[in-house]
Amino acid sequence: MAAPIDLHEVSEREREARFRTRWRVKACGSTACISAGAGAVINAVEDMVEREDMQLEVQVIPTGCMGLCSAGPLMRMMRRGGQETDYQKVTPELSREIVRSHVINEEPLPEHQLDTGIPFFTSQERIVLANGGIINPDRIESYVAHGGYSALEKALTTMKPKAVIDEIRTAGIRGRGGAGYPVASKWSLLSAAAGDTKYVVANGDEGDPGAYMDRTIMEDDPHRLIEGIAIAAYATGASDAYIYVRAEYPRAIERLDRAIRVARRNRLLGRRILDTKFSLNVEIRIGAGAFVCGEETALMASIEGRRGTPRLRPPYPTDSGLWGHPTMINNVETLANIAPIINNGGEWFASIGTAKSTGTKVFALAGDITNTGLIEVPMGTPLRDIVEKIGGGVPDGGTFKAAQTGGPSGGCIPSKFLDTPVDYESLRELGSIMGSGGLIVMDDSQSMPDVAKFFMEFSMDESCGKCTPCRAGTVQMHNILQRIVDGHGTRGDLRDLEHLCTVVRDTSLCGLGQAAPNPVLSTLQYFRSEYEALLAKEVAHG
Amino acid sequence: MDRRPTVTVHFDGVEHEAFVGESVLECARRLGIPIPSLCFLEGISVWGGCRVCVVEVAEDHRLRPACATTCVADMEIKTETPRLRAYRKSVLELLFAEGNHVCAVCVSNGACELQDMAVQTGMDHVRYDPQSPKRQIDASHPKYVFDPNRCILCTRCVRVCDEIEGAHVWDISYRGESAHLITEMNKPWGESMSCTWCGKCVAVCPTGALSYQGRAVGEMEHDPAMIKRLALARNRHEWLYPEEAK
Amino acid sequence: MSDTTTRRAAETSGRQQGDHPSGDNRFELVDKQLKRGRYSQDQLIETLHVAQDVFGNLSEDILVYVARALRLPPSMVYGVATFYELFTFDPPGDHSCTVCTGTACFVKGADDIVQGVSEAYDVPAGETAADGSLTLKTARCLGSCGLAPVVVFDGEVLSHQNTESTLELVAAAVGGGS
Amino acid sequence: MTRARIATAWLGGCSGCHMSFLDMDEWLFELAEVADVVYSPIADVKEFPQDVDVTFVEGALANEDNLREALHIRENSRLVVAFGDCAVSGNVTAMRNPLGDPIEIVKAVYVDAPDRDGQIPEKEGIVPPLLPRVLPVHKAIRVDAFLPGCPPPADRIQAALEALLEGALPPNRGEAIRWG
Repeated sequence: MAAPIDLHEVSEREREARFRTRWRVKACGSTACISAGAGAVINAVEDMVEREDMQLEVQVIPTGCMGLCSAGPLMRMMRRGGQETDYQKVTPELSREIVRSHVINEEPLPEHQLDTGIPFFTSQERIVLANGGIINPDRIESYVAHGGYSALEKALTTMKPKAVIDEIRTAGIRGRGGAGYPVASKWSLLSAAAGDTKYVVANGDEGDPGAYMDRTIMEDDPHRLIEGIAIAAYATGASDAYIYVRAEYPRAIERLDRAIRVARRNRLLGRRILDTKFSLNVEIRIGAGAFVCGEETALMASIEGRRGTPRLRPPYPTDSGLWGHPTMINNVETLANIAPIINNGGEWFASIGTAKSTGTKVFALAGDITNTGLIEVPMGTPLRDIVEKIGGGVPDGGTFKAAQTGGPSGGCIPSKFLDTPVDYESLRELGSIMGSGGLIVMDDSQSMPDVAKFFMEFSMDESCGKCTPCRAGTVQMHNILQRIVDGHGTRGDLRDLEHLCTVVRDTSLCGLGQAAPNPVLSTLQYFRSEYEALLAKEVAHG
Repeated sequence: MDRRPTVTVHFDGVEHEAFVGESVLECARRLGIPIPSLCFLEGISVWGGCRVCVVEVAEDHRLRPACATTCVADMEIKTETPRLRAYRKSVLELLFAEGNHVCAVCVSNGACELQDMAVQTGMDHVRYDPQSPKRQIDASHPKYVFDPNRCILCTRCVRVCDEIEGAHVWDISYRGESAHLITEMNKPWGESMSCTWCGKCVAVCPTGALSYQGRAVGEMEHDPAMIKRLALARNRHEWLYPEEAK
Repeated sequence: MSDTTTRRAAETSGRQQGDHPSGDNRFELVDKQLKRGRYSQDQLIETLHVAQDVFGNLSEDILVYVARALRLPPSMVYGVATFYELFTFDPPGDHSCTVCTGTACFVKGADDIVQGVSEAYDVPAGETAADGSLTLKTARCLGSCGLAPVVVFDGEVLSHQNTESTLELVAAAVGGGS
Repeated sequence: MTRARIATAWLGGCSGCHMSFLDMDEWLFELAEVADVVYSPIADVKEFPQDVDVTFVEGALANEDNLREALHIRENSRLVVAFGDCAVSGNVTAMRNPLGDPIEIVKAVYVDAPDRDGQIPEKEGIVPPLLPRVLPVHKAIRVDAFLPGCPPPADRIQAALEALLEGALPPNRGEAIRWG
């Protein structure tokens, strides 16, 4: 058996390597920037460095997401000693020009610079995304140099499993997947569960349209997830773990796969991790396109190779999960928070955010908003700060109409609630949910019944078909919404729609069905007049 | 006498004894308290999909399926409230709107659990639009007919074929509103190599979706209690069935 | 249903590679995956992924092959394969155009793009044109919401699309479009 | 006491419900004591009158005539009862719905099926155009009570009428609402 990685040594070596060259060029290689052409930019810079023999002068580092996707591809010039300059909307030609003028002539190009002093950057607090734009996701050394795996080492060598759970409890962290269940409670349940075989599952089946924080974590900081899983498994006595990833995220699968192999080679996974008695086997399982598999019992069915239909709870997974063994399912973002909590302590984490919603939350800002991208803010940040300060408000002279959170299970929050702090309870009170963190801003050109219909179509298509209200009820609600949007709806339709909302909400088997009416209920609550304005004047025939 | 340990539960405010581990539905049936149900079938696993048997439990705002809720001590169960009546009726309406249920021309007319549930839940008409799906009848089997127009996806046939007969001829394909039953690799039933012609699926079908060849309107009779008798024979080696089995 | 799906490695370690009656050696790649998964029944979805990568789509004989190898009832394999959106049963077209219809893309008019391509090439979303030239698909969310609306054409992700730009793109590869 | 004004109408149905109505036999005489049947396919009245207390509508809405008549009935009736399964649910009349566009069905029956001289029957004012989908009565007009059954047995019709004559709505619990 090979010796485990020496975290300290690797970290030192990596830090020294930083000062090997005068310049470091970091280019965002996340999916969003790659879509915008970052791959060609990275190639262009690497090419140029090689052709012009600047290897001793410049090192090119592809990194994870820097956050401001709408300004991508992003590139950061870092001079030894500190000075940093960020460039936006970089093309291959521009990248060459930047390197030439920055490195060779020492002249920055202000017209292409990105001002990192704007609130988008300064108002964030990054824990989960701390390594975004900084480390090279493909190199474990890069992660280690930024404190990676020190939390695992700390937990394994200095903490009893129970102490780890206590630290998580002190942190007060709640599940980032949507419902906000206290993480420590789940861990305690698994820890207390009987049996030798226990499983930890990382839920990376990020299905909410408009949310991509989990993908970003898996792609840009895969070791952070692995470290979180390892700590969770250690704390709960699990010996096997699965990472369930959507098939739509091939880069995440590829990077996680590599990261797992590298971690195993370095004795951070596998048998006798870091020469302790703790062993853990981690496997990736790939989804195949079913939103409902984000629901934990459906997810387990899918891991077992079956149709992803949810089953009734109880028994809860922590009593009887995968193949009947106790199983705990945590969201990817939740697990990404674990290492920092162990490193900095639960009290540090609890000091961020609000009393009941601690820590930070990552949001994917999109829609009718100036700055789109991934942001991370303390829980309880007012929605207005997110939309107006960080997001830069609605572009093109439009007016803010609503913010949609929680995807097809969430709701639309109107402008009068812009000052609401974003935390689990406040959003729920407004008829929406935190969800996985998609935050879509809509301007006054968007029709709310149309938006409700969009989400209902989603829920209808994604219903597994097991229970009657969700399978047939979503179809009926969609029909009615279609009629209303087409201008043929009647008062009776509106009444039936509202009744169906309560039927489907209260009688569906799983969270997907129970939450499917939320977009309708919340838009009816805040934008009822829009529905009424669309109703047909006369009695419709059928 | 049954000597299993018991717990005290309340059905609609009245105190009763429930066996430990017994489901709310089983207990209610034993006590003669009517709770409508469709996908539940004694002798096979619980599916919990039809949502007809929902009950209210204490302060839980969400309704619970009686078939899959285990009785625990001091549980306060409500089986009959205006809210439950309204919801059960809506679920029935959704089922009727979803398929093509034409009682007047159905083999199971008069001996249909779906029809009975409609009566029991007070469904006198369907508020929702009929989805009028286009579904092909499979009459390829020499002995049986499958009419998906009348299928409510209760999966009794799937479960009974897998769990009792061990053939697993049936399963559900696709999902959501497109979900439908298939035999083997979506082949005509008559071509199935694994079907043993045992007829259990037909016996347990709550509607006219599965029937014997050659039956005319109203001539079909099912025998869902067959599974309970089988289970008793198999698990408890009892071949002389208690009264309620028949 | 649970009994047949309990995790157990099938005792098929002695099977030979390439024993598919058709002699199609692509099945060897499927066999490799089956072996890697130790013929465990919970490997069904993984195996179907590999089979689809290899063959492009899941035809009936492939499903039967997988069912036999994993010792699963055919109806169950068919049920699982049809449950998941990403498995396709018909051969794909020469080119593929996937329009993201996630929330951000919806807000930015992705529906118009789908409708535009659909009408121009007479191909309903989710299907392949009659001449096999183009498959038009929609995706739930590609997670590139900052670049909405997003279109993926033959694997290339394209940001900030509209109907005209997408049609140009398709026309350049497929030709035509009316 | 004023005599109740009762009507029955026959839309897209087989008239079986009306046959069942006649099956009330001698009770019909009792009914005649307290009520007038002011319009019915089994009475010789051409125009649907005004001020009807209650109208029993048999049959679904299959064509434009049915629809027009239903609207007219609603305007002139205090109470409308959906009478029988076709009125309540579409029933047999609606079995064409899954087949889609009615013109395709008409073609199959009148053009493709006959050995010779197939043609689609159409004459304005005589053959009413089919509705795209057959509708149960309550999808077009407000319905006050439902009396399912194919046909509803005579005793159920009688129970419904007795309730209505008392000023109540027909029973809608238990066997009174069984379809089929």
